[in-house]
Amino acid sequence: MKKIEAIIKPFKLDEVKDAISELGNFGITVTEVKGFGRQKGHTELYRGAEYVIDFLPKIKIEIVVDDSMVEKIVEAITNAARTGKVGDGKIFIVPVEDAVRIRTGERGTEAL
Amino acid sequence: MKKIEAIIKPFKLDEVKDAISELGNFGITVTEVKGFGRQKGHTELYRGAEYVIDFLPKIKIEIVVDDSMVEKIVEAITNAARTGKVGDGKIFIVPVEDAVRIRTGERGTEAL
Amino acid sequence: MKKIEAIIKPFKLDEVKDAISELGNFGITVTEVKGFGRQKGHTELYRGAEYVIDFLPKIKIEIVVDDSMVEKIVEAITNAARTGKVGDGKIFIVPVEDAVRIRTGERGTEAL
Amino acid sequence: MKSKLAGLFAMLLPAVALAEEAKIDTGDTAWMITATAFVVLMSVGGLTLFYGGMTRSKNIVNTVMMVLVAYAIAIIVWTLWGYSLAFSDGEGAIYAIVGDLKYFLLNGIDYTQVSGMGAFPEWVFIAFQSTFAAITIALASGAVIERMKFSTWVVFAILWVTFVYAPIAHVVWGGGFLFDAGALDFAGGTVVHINAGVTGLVLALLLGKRKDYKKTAILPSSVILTSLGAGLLWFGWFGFNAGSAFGANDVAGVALLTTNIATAAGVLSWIIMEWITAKKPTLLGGASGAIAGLVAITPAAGFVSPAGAIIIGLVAGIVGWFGVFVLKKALGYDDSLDAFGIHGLAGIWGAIATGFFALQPLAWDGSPLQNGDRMGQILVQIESVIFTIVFTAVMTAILYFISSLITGGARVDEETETMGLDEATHGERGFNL
Amino acid sequence: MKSKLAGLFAMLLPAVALAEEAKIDTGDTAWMITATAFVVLMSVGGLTLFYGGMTRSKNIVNTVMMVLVAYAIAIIVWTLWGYSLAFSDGEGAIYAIVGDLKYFLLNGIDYTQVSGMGAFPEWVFIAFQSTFAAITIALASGAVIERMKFSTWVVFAILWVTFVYAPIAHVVWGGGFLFDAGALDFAGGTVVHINAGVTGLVLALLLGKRKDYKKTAILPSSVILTSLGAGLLWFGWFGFNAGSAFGANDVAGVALLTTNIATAAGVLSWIIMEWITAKKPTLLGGASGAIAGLVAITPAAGFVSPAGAIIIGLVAGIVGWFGVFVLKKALGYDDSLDAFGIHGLAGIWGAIATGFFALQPLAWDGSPLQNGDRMGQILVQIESVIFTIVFTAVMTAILYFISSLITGGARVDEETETMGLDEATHGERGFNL
Amino acid sequence: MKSKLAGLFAMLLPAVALAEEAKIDTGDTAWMITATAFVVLMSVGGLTLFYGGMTRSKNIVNTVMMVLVAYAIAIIVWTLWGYSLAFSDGEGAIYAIVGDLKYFLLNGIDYTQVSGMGAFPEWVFIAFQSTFAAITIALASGAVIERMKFSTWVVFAILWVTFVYAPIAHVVWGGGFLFDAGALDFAGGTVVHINAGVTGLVLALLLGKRKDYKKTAILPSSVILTSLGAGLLWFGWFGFNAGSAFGANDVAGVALLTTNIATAAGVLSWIIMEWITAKKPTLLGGASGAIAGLVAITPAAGFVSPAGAIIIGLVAGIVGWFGVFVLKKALGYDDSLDAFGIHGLAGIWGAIATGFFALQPLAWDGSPLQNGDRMGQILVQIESVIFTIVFTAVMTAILYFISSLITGGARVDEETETMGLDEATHGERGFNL
Ligand SMILES: Nc1ncnc2c1ncn2[C@@H]1O[C@H](COP(=O)(O)OP(=O)(O)O)[C@@H](O)[C@H]1O
Ligand SMILES: Nc1ncnc2c1ncn2[C@@H]1O[C@H](COP(=O)(O)OP(=O)(O)O)[C@@H](O)[C@H]1O
Ligand SMILES: Nc1ncnc2c1ncn2[C@@H]1O[C@H](COP(=O)(O)OP(=O)(O)O)[C@@H](O)[C@H]1O
Repeated sequence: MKKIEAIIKPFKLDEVKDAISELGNFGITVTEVKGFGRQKGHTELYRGAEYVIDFLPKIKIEIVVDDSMVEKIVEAITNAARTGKVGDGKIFIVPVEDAVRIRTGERGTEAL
Repeated sequence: MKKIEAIIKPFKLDEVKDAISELGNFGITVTEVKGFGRQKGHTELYRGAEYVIDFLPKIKIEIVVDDSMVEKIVEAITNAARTGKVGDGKIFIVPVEDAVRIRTGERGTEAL
Repeated sequence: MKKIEAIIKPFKLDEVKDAISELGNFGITVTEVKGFGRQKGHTELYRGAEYVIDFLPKIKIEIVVDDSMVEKIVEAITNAARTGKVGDGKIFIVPVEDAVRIRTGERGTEAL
Repeated sequence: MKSKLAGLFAMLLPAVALAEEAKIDTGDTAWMITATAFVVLMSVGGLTLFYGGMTRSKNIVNTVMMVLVAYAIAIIVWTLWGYSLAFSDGEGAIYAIVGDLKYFLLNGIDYTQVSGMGAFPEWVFIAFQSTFAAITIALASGAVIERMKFSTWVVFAILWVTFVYAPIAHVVWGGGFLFDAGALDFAGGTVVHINAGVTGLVLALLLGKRKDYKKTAILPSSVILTSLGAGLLWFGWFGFNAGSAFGANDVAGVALLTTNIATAAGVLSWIIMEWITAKKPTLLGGASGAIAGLVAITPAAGFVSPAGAIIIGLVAGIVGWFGVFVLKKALGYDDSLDAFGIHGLAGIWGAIATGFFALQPLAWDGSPLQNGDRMGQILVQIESVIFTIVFTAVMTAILYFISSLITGGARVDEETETMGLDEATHGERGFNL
Repeated sequence: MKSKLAGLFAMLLPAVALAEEAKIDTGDTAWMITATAFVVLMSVGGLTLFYGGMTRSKNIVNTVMMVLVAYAIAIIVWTLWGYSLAFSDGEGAIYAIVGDLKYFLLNGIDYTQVSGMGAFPEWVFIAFQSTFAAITIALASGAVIERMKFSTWVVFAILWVTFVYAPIAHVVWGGGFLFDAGALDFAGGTVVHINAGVTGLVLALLLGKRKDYKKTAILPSSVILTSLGAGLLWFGWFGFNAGSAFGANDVAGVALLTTNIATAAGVLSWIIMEWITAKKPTLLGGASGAIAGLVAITPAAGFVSPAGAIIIGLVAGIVGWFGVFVLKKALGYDDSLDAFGIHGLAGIWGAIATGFFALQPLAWDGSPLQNGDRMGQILVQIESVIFTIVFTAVMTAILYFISSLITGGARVDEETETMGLDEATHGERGFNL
Repeated sequence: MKSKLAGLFAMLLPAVALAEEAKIDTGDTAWMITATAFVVLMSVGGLTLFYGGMTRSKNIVNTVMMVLVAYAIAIIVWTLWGYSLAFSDGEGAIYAIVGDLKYFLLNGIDYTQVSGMGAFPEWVFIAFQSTFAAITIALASGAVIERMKFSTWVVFAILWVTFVYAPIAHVVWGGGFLFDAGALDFAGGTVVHINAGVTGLVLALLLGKRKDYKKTAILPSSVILTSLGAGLLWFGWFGFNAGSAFGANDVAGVALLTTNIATAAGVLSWIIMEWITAKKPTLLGGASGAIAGLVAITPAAGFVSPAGAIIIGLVAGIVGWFGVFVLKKALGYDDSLDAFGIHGLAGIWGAIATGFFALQPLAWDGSPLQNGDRMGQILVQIESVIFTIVFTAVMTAILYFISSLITGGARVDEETETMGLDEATHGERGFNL
């Protein structure tokens, strides 16, 4: 089992969700985050003082899947989230040892 | 060391926290997230247009613990967070290689 | 590749970011979280009832880096985030198997 | 009140001959129209925010809706039969308690008719009075918020304006029996505030506590909105109090000045109490102190001196603080937004303080004080307080059971309470930021 | 209107001799100054929030700015040439449609001049009327929000006040041709609300739908702010409607009472429609119902009885609900905040309902109803509605293309629309909480 | 002012005989009561939000509290001795600077007494004036927000109203020495705005900069709240300016019209400056421009033509923008919310512009302009500006050190500043959404 963690641009969320849904019924957990990277933030002028806003709003999506699905999902996310401009984001693949469905107590891939 | 990541229903947070506290003094980190899964969202009517709200508010809790505590905590969370209805959530177990307590610089299980 | 996850005090974010930037060009993802640990929350009085606020605002920062950089970054974070008081936070090191840059499709350390 | 106020009016403005054919005065009319608009704002702008900001963010929409719908219902009920029940008069014992339906839908009252209260149209008086009925029931909602069914509240509001507010307004202002005893209630300390506070308390007791009360943190969605609400209430209250002079005269000037002073005093004394006891003066305390001051000066506004206003306001802040931090804790009821703790207690304080501080030359015709009988006045004040409490408490309990019956229980189910009434009942969230 | 209103005025207050040397009356002046301030608040306090709360949080700043800047532009345009175009009169056919520039920069109007409309200074009348022009164009912005370029809007607003509002105000109020037909429009049902609604609809059609319309969830940033905005509008509308009596008289009293009643009725009927059809009465519905009630009573406010006001308000809530939930869906246009669905439809309903419910003794001089010809009145009402719709629709389309041309396209680019206009156009976010 | 205004009044309304036994006029009284309520709203509704919205969300509660408590303190101080110090008169040199305590607690002023300023009760005048004192000190808080101790502010406010505001009000309005020089200040450009601006600047310099100033992003908690605050201020300002005509007369009409025009002009010119220099017109700029326009027109409101109002407003927006974006940067002081940049600078511009644009027939009795001496008028205007700046600056510095001494330092500790004053000082957060 792996956890796929993708950091994407906020307005791409719906497209990414749809792309994943086409591959099957996966649960997804979404978090609002702020990102700092190659994409540079903008300068804000407030009451005469200038500020560089270097943290940009991003969305983190997490999906835990069976190893066999990892590449397909990575591809789906990559395609749906790409705009070609700096700041499109990253995908990280993290090992997961076990999963539990709280409602039933099921374990492992059954639980996903 | 493992990180236990649980996605639960928001109003169960206090019960889950109490259940964990009964097992000992564990640090917990909590994040507000949105979830997409078997539990279906509702339809909202706004100014005459209908929208399906498919992301539901959830709470993610993260606890890093020594391997020996994993099962007990998983059980405590499962029991406390269960309502028996779809959407109760998931628990994932992720390996952690090291931990540091910033205040003291302690490493490993000492740091938890 | 490792993911460094640090939970720190919110007002330390800028200092930590600067300390990391001095070591090189690292992408960072930041999440607002709430923490429960040794540091005790305060009591609020609202309309005559008392409440213990036990979840304190914290910031989680995540940085995925090549194995070689882990110790340096841990040290930088530890120094920058330390106040010496309870609640300074924790750093966890989690294995990461792969990374993808969405914009280019690059994989592995190239993608960071 | 008719005779009393008309008398008062004639006394103050001897130049205006009210005797033969009453005419409207443009200045008085200008002020009464303005004052009415001010009181409308108190409900639809001030109270919605004052209460909304104090509830949890999952119930803020419901809280605002409870106030808004109570206001709208009361205006319609007032137009249909409320005004008639409160202000029609006649022979027969029943008129000691309540009027009849002869002015149903304001039938028989011409738009050119000059009000018996002063030199402005009766239609303006009707509008002015309707806003009093409306804010009273809206105020009571504060006690039941976060757990009462919306449908029950709708039914209750209709019944309550009809069977509680209209009779009390009749008894105190419309020619009923307290009307003759000489009670001094300038702008509605008993009719509005004690009335709303007691209604709230009884409802809170009957409904029971919120599930989370004293268990989990119940944090106000925004004390900033609450403080804005208090600001709008403060502003609108000048219409409420100075408008109750029924003209742009020097009594209105008295009410203007004393209202502002007592409110400022209430802000300060509540904050000081918090500063002393908890080390932290809060904005919620400041806003609550303002309301306590406003409530307490309401029955006294046109009767007292600036010195009296300072005392009334200072004590009001302390009384309100006591109601919220001490009494509620001691007695253990769950009055969500302290409709009783503030409106009830500060209202009682104000009603009695009026007996102590009212100036003789300003006392209404027919009051004991007018003839210098201050002790008699104080007793009459206490009497009117007790009557209001008893009548309102009994009637509210009865109407609660009726509305509960009609709507299949008065309380939302546990899931709704947990999830929040906003999503469960209204399908909306207050904020999507 | 001059003659009409002056006549009305003389009739109502026979004591005041307007004949030889007109004098201002302090009461009338007090009310008209107050009323003007009230209408200012409608735009800069009420409408900014009512609209701002309804847009997504990424466009709330832009929405507020569109209203604010439209208001400011209209006031300056009015001062420079708008008042002159609307209210100057003379010989020649052109004056049937629009005035001339003889009062440019209010030249030639002395501050001591008494208004032809009543016993208050003409400068007060100028200020009062300027706020009507300003809120009308501000209202129209609701239809184009979240996609129109800010620069285009600025240009459009200047042109529109000049070429649409000023002529219509002239035709209906300033001595133009509808002025003589005897249409009854108490406070601006046609001039303000139908006008704004139709302008919005035409703009929405020309601009096209928002990218996200019916695709992703478009959630209001805060229905709480919207409801506060509605509360401030409700309050300010008393200045709008009762101020249109041009004095503190019994007609103002009529407008005060009917406005409040119709609004309460609108709240209730809209909520009931939602409760029946979707099981959930919403705060957005309650606030929208209030506005629908206010819009519909506007042309009728000084003419109808309380019973008429209840009916007008109840139907207005249903008509507005229908516009938003049924008509818009059926026709498929994207009127972002329902400028047409509420102001247009409820405005049309109110204009026609005025024909049905106006009381004969309150009808203006020269109206068919004055001589008992109700059918004739209804036809005149319909005629004025149709004229407004046609004139406004054609002119708006022309001005849209001109402003679009000047600013290089009227619509923001896709990236801006996605990111939100707040960051892209104004470099600000509404909230940093 | 007494003689001046009374004269003015008699001139304008010759029909009203003020000579033998003064009587109140219901129209004037209606307007003055209304105007007073408007000015109350400026502080407790408008300024709390205008300032609160501009501070960071961790200090918004504190910001609102600073305004609210300053208001409440000023009202009580005014009632106790402030009015007496400002408006009592007598023989002896001391009365050139300040009055005495003979009206302590408003002793000796009967509620029936007609004001020397116009045909309304003196108690209304007292209330009206108290709100001016209150908003002035509240305005000054904007400069010290996010770092001044709450306790120091409380002590400072008491002292400042006593030793700075009361004397200045006496000197300019209450019979003091500038009173005789013939300075034209219609509604308080010097007494209120320059006064508040200079006080703020001196406090900001003495307190030092905020730790984060120019280091980390200091983002406004909500420009939407700020814009609502500006809207409420705009509304209330009609009471401030048109109320300063002390009656519902044509001068009030002048003030009404010019105030609205100058404000609209200020909105536009500030936005245009931003658009030109930074490509992005902001809502914060629009709201700030409105306030700059309002401030600048304040001393001129009852004296100038619509054309004068447009110029005053346009320049005010530019002056305010310059103060905030250029001057503050250049000089390097940290005036948190630009109390000086807006109120100080636009106030100075308005005071001098009054000399240039005031119309001779509207000039007060005893002013140089009345006899056609415009140059003399301009010099007197400059003189009164300089006096206010010097007196206020010196006195503020002294009072700052005294309050700092009493409360053990004027600045919060670093931890509090980092954590935010809301949690540290008040134990509250502004929003729990
Ligand atoms: N090494 C990293 N660890 C964690 N998050 C990262 C890392 N690198 C990038 N990110 C996240 O991805 C986002 C996009 O990265 P950025 O460098 O701006 O552009 P790109 O992905 O196109 O190279 C960042 O804002 C940050 O949230
Ligand atoms: N594979 C997954 N990866 C990440 N998060 C998941 C996954 N499956 C479920 N979740 C999270 O758990 C929540 C509950 O899951 P859901 O399928 O609705 O119900 P249940 O857990 O009862 O089967 C989801 O809203 C989502 O946040
Ligand atoms: N075992 C843990 N797992 C996850 N988060 C933890 C854990 N222990 C601590 N934390 C996080 O670190 C924060 C600081 O921890 P705390 O025990 O208060 O102080 P300290 O780090 O100084 O020992 C907590 O608020 C919590 O968010």
